[in-house]
Amino acid sequence: QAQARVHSSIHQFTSMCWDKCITGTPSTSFSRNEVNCISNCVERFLDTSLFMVKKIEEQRQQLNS
Amino acid sequence: QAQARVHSSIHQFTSMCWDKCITGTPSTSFSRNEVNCISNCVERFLDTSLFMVKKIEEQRQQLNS
Amino acid sequence: QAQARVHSSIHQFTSMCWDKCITGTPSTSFSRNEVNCISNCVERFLDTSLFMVKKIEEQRQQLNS
Amino acid sequence: AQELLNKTNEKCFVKCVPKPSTSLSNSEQTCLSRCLDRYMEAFNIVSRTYISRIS
Amino acid sequence: AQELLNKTNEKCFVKCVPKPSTSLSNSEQTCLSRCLDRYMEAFNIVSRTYISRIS
Amino acid sequence: AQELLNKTNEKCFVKCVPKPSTSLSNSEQTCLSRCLDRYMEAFNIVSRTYISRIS
Repeated sequence: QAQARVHSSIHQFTSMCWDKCITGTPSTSFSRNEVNCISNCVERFLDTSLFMVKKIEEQRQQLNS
Repeated sequence: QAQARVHSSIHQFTSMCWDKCITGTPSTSFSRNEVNCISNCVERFLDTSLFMVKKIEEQRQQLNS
Repeated sequence: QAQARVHSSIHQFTSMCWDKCITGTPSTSFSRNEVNCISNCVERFLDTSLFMVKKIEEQRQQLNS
Repeated sequence: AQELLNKTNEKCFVKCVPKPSTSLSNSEQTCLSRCLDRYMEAFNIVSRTYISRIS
Repeated sequence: AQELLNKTNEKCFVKCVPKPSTSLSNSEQTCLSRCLDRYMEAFNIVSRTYISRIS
Repeated sequence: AQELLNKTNEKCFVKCVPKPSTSLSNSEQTCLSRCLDRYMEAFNIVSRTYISRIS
């Protein structure tokens, strides 16, 4: 089940990062920029998820103090 | 189950009305216009659903008469 | 179950070809162009699916030879 | 039929009510009414084309 | 709550990180933080409006 | 693999066949063929990046 979740995330990230990074007509190979964009897109999306959880935790602690 | 349907509608409307009403970079608070747009968006979408059902009913009755 | 898959494809194609072919405000009837576009959209999407499967098969055979 | 109606509502609301205000205007209602008929027609064209292709 | 968080992450990443680079910049973090608060607020406005309509 | 193929077909059809006509032209086929390879490559980059991050 954890594996199914990883699989489904990979599909979601591929779709999302394709739309963000591949704006022109597909070529015979990716440019260096396109490869970096896709890889950074995955990394920064994971950073974003962690950042959001941290913010929510901070707000929860401020409410409780 | 009815509660699950309400929940899922709220998620769908939030996503749809966010895309319609929040076009710029998020600010520290919503403008009056943005709040009204979100609230009107929900109301008019529900109006639209009722309007469509009414139209379909009218067409069905014309076919049967 | 095969029927459910056909139904779900028809919904998917209607949504996709509507977005591709109907760009203006809806009129009292479709233009000839719009009808042709919708019908060609379904046909070419099915062609695309077959084309992709053929390409994947070709690549698999090149790897195995 | 519920799925078709949900999809129609979504597509037509996006197209016909770009800036939701305090009520549906007459021109928005006209647009919605035509959009409903056209989406159903598109669904029929797609069905015919697809069924004839896979038959 | 998981579903709301997933949707918020998606919407805010698309809006606030148009060109992903090697780290989240300060301005991207500011945008994400505001976007989180605004998406939650939008969710509350939608909930209130919808619940009061169907009650 | 079916899910990846469905997604590839959708993304590449939208990109490579903007105005569907009575057959797939040569340039559309070239675009589809490259798009298939690039989407698979993007899938591999995403997989590598994600797996190495969560490992």
